Amino acid sequence: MTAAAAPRKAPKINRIGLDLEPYRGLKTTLCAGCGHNSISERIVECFFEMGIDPTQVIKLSGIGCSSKSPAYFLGMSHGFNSVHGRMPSVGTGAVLANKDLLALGVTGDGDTASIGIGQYVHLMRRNLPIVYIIEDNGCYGLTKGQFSATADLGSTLKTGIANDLPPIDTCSLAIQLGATYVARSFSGDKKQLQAVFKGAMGHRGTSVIDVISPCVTFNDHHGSTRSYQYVRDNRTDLQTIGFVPHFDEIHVENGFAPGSVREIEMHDGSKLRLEKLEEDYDPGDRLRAIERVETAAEKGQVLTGVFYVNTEKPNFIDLLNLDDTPIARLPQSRLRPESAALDEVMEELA
Amino acid sequence: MTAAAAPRKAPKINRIGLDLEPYRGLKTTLCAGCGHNSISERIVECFFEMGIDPTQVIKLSGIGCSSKSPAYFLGMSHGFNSVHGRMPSVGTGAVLANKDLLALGVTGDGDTASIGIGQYVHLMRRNLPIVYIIEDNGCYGLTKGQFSATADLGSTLKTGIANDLPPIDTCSLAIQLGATYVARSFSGDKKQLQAVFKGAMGHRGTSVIDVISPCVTFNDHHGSTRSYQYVRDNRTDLQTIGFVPHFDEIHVENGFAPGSVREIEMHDGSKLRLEKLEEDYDPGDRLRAIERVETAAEKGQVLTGVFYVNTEKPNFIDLLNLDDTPIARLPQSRLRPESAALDEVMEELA
Amino acid sequence: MATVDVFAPGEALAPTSREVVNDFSIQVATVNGSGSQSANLILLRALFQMGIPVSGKNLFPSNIAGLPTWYTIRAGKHGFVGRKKEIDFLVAMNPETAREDVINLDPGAAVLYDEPLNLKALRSDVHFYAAPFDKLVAPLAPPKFRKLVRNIIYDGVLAYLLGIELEEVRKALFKQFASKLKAAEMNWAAAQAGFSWAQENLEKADPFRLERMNENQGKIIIEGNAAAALGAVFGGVGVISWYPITPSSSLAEAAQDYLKRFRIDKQSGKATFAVIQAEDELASIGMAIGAGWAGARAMTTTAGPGISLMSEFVGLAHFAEIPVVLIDVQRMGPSTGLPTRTSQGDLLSSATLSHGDTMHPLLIPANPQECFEFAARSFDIAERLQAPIFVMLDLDLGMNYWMSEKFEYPAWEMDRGKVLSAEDIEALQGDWGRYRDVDGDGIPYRTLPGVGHPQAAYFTRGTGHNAEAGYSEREDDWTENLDRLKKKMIAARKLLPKPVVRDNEKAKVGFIAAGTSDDAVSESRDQLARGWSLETAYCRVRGFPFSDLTGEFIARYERIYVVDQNRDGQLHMLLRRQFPEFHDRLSSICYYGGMPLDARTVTDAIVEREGL
Amino acid sequence: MATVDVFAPGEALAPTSREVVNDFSIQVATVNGSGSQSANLILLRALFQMGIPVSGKNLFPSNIAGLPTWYTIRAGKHGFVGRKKEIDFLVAMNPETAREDVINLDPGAAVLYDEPLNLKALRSDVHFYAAPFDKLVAPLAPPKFRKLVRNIIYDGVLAYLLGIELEEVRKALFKQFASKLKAAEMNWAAAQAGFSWAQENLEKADPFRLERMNENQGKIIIEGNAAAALGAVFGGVGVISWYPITPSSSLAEAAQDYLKRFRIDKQSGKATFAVIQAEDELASIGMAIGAGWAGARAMTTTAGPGISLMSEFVGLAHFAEIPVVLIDVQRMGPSTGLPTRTSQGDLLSSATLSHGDTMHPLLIPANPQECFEFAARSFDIAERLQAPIFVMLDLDLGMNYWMSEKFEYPAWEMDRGKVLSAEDIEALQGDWGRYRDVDGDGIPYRTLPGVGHPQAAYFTRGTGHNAEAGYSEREDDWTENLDRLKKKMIAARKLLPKPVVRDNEKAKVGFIAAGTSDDAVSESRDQLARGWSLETAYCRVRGFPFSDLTGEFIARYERIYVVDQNRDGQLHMLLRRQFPEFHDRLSSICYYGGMPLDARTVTDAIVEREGL
Ligand SMILES: Cc1ncc(C[n+]2csc(CCOP(=O)(O)OP(=O)(O)O)c2C)c(N)n1
Ligand SMILES: Cc1ncc(C[n+]2csc(CCOP(=O)(O)OP(=O)(O)O)c2C)c(N)n1
Ligand code: SF4
Ligand code: SF4
Ligand SMILES: [Mg+2]
Ligand SMILES: [Mg+2]
Repeated sequence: MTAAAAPRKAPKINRIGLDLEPYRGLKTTLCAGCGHNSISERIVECFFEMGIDPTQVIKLSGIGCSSKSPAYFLGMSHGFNSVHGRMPSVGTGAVLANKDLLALGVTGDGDTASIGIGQYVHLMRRNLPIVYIIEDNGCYGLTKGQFSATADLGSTLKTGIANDLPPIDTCSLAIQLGATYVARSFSGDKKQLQAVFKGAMGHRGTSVIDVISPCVTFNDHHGSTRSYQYVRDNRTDLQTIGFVPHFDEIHVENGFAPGSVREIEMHDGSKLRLEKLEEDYDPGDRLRAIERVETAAEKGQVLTGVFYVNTEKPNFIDLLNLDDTPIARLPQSRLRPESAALDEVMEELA
Repeated sequence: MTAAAAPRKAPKINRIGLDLEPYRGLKTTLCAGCGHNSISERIVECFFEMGIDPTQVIKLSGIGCSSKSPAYFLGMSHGFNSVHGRMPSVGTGAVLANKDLLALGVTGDGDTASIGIGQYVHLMRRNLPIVYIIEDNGCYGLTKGQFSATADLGSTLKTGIANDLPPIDTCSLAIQLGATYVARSFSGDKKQLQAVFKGAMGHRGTSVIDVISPCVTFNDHHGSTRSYQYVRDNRTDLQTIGFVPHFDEIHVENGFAPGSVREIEMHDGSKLRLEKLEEDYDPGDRLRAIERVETAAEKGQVLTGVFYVNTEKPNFIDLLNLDDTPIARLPQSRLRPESAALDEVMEELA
Repeated sequence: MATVDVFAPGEALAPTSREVVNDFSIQVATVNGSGSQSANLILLRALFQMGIPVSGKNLFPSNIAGLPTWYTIRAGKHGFVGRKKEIDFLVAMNPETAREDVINLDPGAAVLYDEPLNLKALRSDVHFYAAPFDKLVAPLAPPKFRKLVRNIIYDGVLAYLLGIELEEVRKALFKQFASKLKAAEMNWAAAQAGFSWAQENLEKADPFRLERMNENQGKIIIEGNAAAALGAVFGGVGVISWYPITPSSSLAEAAQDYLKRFRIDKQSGKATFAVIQAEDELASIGMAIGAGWAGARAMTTTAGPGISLMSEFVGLAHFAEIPVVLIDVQRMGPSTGLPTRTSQGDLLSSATLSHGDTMHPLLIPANPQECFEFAARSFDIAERLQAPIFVMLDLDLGMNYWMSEKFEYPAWEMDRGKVLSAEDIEALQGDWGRYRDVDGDGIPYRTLPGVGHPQAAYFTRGTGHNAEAGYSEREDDWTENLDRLKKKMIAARKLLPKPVVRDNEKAKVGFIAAGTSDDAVSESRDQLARGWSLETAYCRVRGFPFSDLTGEFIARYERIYVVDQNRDGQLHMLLRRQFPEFHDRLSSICYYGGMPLDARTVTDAIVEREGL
Repeated sequence: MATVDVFAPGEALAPTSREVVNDFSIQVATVNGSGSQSANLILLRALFQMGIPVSGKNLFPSNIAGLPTWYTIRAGKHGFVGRKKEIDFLVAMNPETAREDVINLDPGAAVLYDEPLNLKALRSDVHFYAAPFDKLVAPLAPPKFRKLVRNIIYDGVLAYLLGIELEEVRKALFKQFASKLKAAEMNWAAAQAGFSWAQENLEKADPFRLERMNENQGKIIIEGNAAAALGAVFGGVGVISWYPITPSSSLAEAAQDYLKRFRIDKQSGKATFAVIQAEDELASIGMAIGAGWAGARAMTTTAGPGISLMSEFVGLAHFAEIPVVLIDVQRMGPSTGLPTRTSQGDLLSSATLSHGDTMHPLLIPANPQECFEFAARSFDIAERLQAPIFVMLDLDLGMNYWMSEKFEYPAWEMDRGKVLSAEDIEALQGDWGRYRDVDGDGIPYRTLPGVGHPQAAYFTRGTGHNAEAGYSEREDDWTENLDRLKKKMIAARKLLPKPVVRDNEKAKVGFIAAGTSDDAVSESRDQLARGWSLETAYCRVRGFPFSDLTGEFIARYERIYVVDQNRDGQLHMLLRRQFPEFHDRLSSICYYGGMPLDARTVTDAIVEREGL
């Protein structure tokens, strides 16, 4: 059993004066070595390092090993482990009720792409401000390893049976349908994961991060395309990703070759620094992004990086033009119209 | 009220000796002028002209004006008007039970892209042999005109309210997810519709045909992108489409400019003849197809044509390696193993 | 087995001297999509303005245009305006149904028909009036408007035949076409033309007549859906997530309209609400639950198929104790059933929706006032109980026009339930448990996300948990939690509206009914008392689980008839479940034909069962 | 309030001379994912092979690895092998739970534990044996296998302490590791090492002992899920569409394995079945319905949350009259609840699933034989009735190991129901109606798509229809159809398995129970007769709607206790609904802690209620 442990070199106190403890959760009950545990650790670190008030975060999930993990980080945040595949709607409702909260959805590939693909598709369309992390192991961990809808063609179960249906690529779907921050990463890559998560935390729109997260118990064998080994052997990085937090203008995390870096300013003022590894890749070009992701899938590449960012598009809360005070905090006087209003209607109907 | 009427010049008796009558259905109860009625007429004609035995066809639908329409064609075929948005699963089960039947799904954009998008996505992955026609009016006809998930950005309701969520493009989704015959057409274009339908009828895999089909009652006004007028003004054809039925090798429907025509042989031996209007468009190139469809959407073009065809990919029935006799027709002797089999198991467990 | 005196069928008809004033039914048979709705509403309003108790019920097909539709107006001088089984005055405009419509009339009825239909030949025991609508409409409107204007002509003809004051027709008409003055003028001309033509060409022979009364002072006319929508708005709803489905769509749409009108800040233009058309019912209930969890007053609207789809999520809300309101406008099931017919068929499935042991409170309004009040109160109850609450309308109540007293402004303080603030948590020094039964009523305390105290957070889940909201598979945690939930639901009774009890010292027989059965039962009691000297008592339940008062009512009467608008006697079943000791007093009367329940159906059943 | 005689707590313990032979419980407390499952199954099999009636129940957490798990073996020489509430012999391998496990023991129990846990100090009134498992395992296996092999050692130690024949351990072990000979050898060495070590180091002090009997001739050991899977295979299932969910997944997976083995043509390699893992439960039931409609024997498997999700579709199948089988392996709800705990909590929701008036037949097996038979028969019943049929297993039955008689080969002809062939249609000259009640039993005739006759087609829909399957909104069509459906469901009783009735002339008290309550009730009857001289009768219902025989049983006894494994007494409710006249005879005993029901819980309740 691994607790969602602290990073070694993290400063003791963050910019809002908290130490790491408030960012931790309960001891994990996932298998030792499960990729999901590493992701939990990164979440703890990122929220701590960004100095986000954990009481202003909500954690949302469906059902699965991955969906259990919110219990293992951010113990000071309200959490909602809902029903299988339908977390997007619960998250949408919660954000509508209180738009000031940072919504963090953590779910599995089965939860998202099998039972949940309908709600996922519609979530993308709305560009709801939410950080949506898919802990993608290509299988149903909690029900003992059956294929999920992200399993690759030809990938095998422990029994040797091969998957014969094409996978759903949650990233290309997200880009196509309207999400505005879309990335893929790997549970084993601490640095990339941190940068990608932090970028998402500063984005006010739908962020999808598909994290390849091997299931050591059911899907880490030879023949699986979601094993640690397979990812290491087939990984292709689109960019080297750096991150400059909004509260730390000077600090530059990476020495980038001048000119090859693209800097994207997120809604919170932080900057995502993408050092291009593929010459002309432009994360602002929706169609190119889809094409690149789909090509990778066809070639069996595990492509990681920030595929698409659009900080211009209005999010769902913008579209609704909500009052500055979150609905959940409005007092009776603002929720119940005056009696004159009722009189007016009664008059019309008389 | 318009009955699903016969084409004027159709021959009286088709190649299996039937006249048009057995292909007709009940009198329509849809609004006069509804695009769906035209589609019903085309279905009647195509099945008649192709000489398909209507008793070997099943008609499947969800709920909506469009989903009612199977009552108005092919009266000799068994029909199943199921529940809202979940026709794909019903169709899948029916085809599994009897793989020899030609499955014709007729549904709406609300049925498919709103409530039904989850089942739609998974249907595409399976490449189940089915002809899936979306009667796409961008709204919910039967519940009085609300936006569906295919409504274009900025398209307005009769009340003037504009849609502010991006549409789901059912065609690019279908191509991306594994469908093997994907086209878009227009209820008002008799010739194109016939060719596209007939091509699908000869294909043994998932055929998706998104037919723009204006709702005259709720979505045919100025400001709507699904009105007859808008389609006429913004339509772009990818190809001119001809069709040579498998039983009629000599007959060539169109005089094509030599060299510019691509001929695709369908599973039933019929040939789809695509006269390219866009120079280098290749309906076999999955990624190009997605890109072209998405580009059209961005430009506000109503792009019609056969976007993608793949006659090589195994369909779901192939993958299951089913017995030649459909499951539904197997006698008891083939369904119940011998008693020796039970003895064997009992022995193991003793 | 009719219970009202009728002519012997087929008997020829002489002009009658017997007058029937202000207590009969008018049915207009047309085709949907033909614009007859306006003409019918004008008629309804004109009667209303004349001070006559009245209701209007639309019987429409589940399609958009071209199929038969019947609009029925019931005038009821004694205040009984429930559906009358017999049609007294038929306006036959639809060639497709005219024959059958006429044949189904009782002798003595009257028919106004479109001349070419030539209905007169069909029988000799009803009064016929033929009007040449096409001829009349031609000079009144250019061809493209004629279809609509044509219908207004029958308003004019009826005004003459029935004695509707033309001035009231005019007022109603201009109200109807308020935003389209041109159309109003054209239609007013049509009404007048109908009237004049009738005056000159028809001779009144039937007994039906309307005359001014003074019953409608201070009253309004409204559909139950609009009333419930208003209730939600004045109840402080924050998030509505819904998916279109007949007969509930107009509720969400009306709510959205009222919210836009009253809940957008005049200065900033910003909204204190969100109305979301979700992609389906699983999403709409999920959004409402998420919003309720995060502290907004949240609701969803739907009908039977949606209730079924929401089943898993409602179990979650019940078990994780999340306030949320579901308004179910019931239509005829099972399955897609008859989407445009009314029923009370979801009582049972709603009361115990979802797998496992569950129970959900129901509020069952019977009229627009209760729609308004119960919708508003449902949020208080949901937040107090931290549970899903069902408001059970039906198509008859929701989509038809009802007279009503004006709604009273909700003067009560909203009850936001047991919510701990940051100060509360501080005072408790963090020693609180999300699912502890502190007050002994089974209702725990909750915190809202974002409240900001470091000890405020808890983890919400549909899996087993202990009093501290910690995950638990322990036998004792589980059973204690389930016991508390049961206790809470029993406590719910006190929060629900009490039954309306009409005791009767002379009675041995009592009725129990709910919702829209009220009109029919009330009128039936009158019929039974006057026609058969049978005195009855009546208890109209308005909430489930039932109040103890309902049990006491049952104890007071020997034989209780439970009236249900469903096949299996669902209200009867729920009553027997809660009051098993009275099982042999409770018998069941079920109507499930999809029409609004009428008094005669109830009376016939009682007459038979009581051997009268 | 224990009902078995026990030591006074805390009393010190002397080696006992009282012997308890072949009637006690052994519990092994480990951690899941640690491979203890093999060791436990070997133990179970060894006892089975010794001819001792036995059962094995796994209590596991809802996660994959690292959390506490308890495996309980019950030996019952009188044939009662239901769960025993008290643990007699504990094997304490899990440091996390060892303290609590030991504290919860009754005095006189015995404990074998891992030496470093040092449990001996905890109390003096139980027998302790410490074994140094780490030390013992070291020479037996290389480090990476030690975790697994370690567990087999306790098998050896127990063999010595309890008198399990080592040869039977060997046989069981080699059967368990049949495909891995190397592993078998290594583990066999471990078992022997445990035995030898115990022989040399432990002194037997507790009273529990096993000895050979001759009760298991011709019997098998199997989980209910595997039995039901076999039933489906031999019942001729054609299409299985399912979605993984505990505790039903292993049913679908077992069915797939058996189908691959027995239903693929040896020559062609082609399959006479399709098993589809669907994307969710809405899809899995939809596929099954589509397949049933098109003529295949179709089923889906699920648990509570899936039942809720299937609600709308099941209403469609009911109303459109489509044969389909749903196997619900019940787990503890509501909501996600306790996925790895057993319950009978879906009886009510399944029986009336979906909105509107519905009713669905349930089959409720109590043992593997019935799992097999009912699963096979369910297709006959579904096709005969043209309706969804529920087979209600539960986690205890489905996932635990049960002894059983060998299954009888289904010799009966499959009943494919009222299906018209092309010849039939020809003979009728096309004069048939899909929903006509030709035979007066409410069951209509259907045709299968593709049958090929030009007059065979009909249109299936969830909307209102007449006897000819034409769309209809008519009141009379609707009510006639609903009446016929009700008639059909009443007719269903005859097709369902009859109750198993154990009359008792000396008894005034009777039990009614269903499913896995059987073991506990049977043993409780024995306890009551022997301990309190209370004679009881017993009716085990096996189908809903209930047989008339059940009503007659109720009529014969004064007081009937209905035993339910849910909070709200769902079986009790359904019985009261069908037999309201007997409501005051029926009282309810509910257990809902999630463990398999045990006899003592039932006995305690009866002793209290009967004032014994
Ligand atoms: C409605 C419903 N159906 C099925 C299940 C059973 N179930 C629990 S977790 C799970 C799959 C989880 O897979 P994934 O989301 O990939 O998470 P992982 O365990 O792999 O992290 C399933 C099918 C359920 N809980 N609810
Ligand atoms: C579960 C469920 N939800 C809602 C409805 C109501 N409903 C009927 S048709 C329809 C929309 C149909 O839209 P579309 O599929 O686009 O068909 P169209 O009428 O436009 O042809 C809806 C929401 C329903 N029948 N069932
Ligand atoms: S089963 Fe797989 S996904 Fe689940 S906790 Fe273990 S390793 Fe992780
Ligand atoms: S409402 Fe629209 S979609 Fe429906 S029948 Fe009329 S025109 Fe067609
Ligand atoms: Mg997974
Ligand atoms: Mg539509």
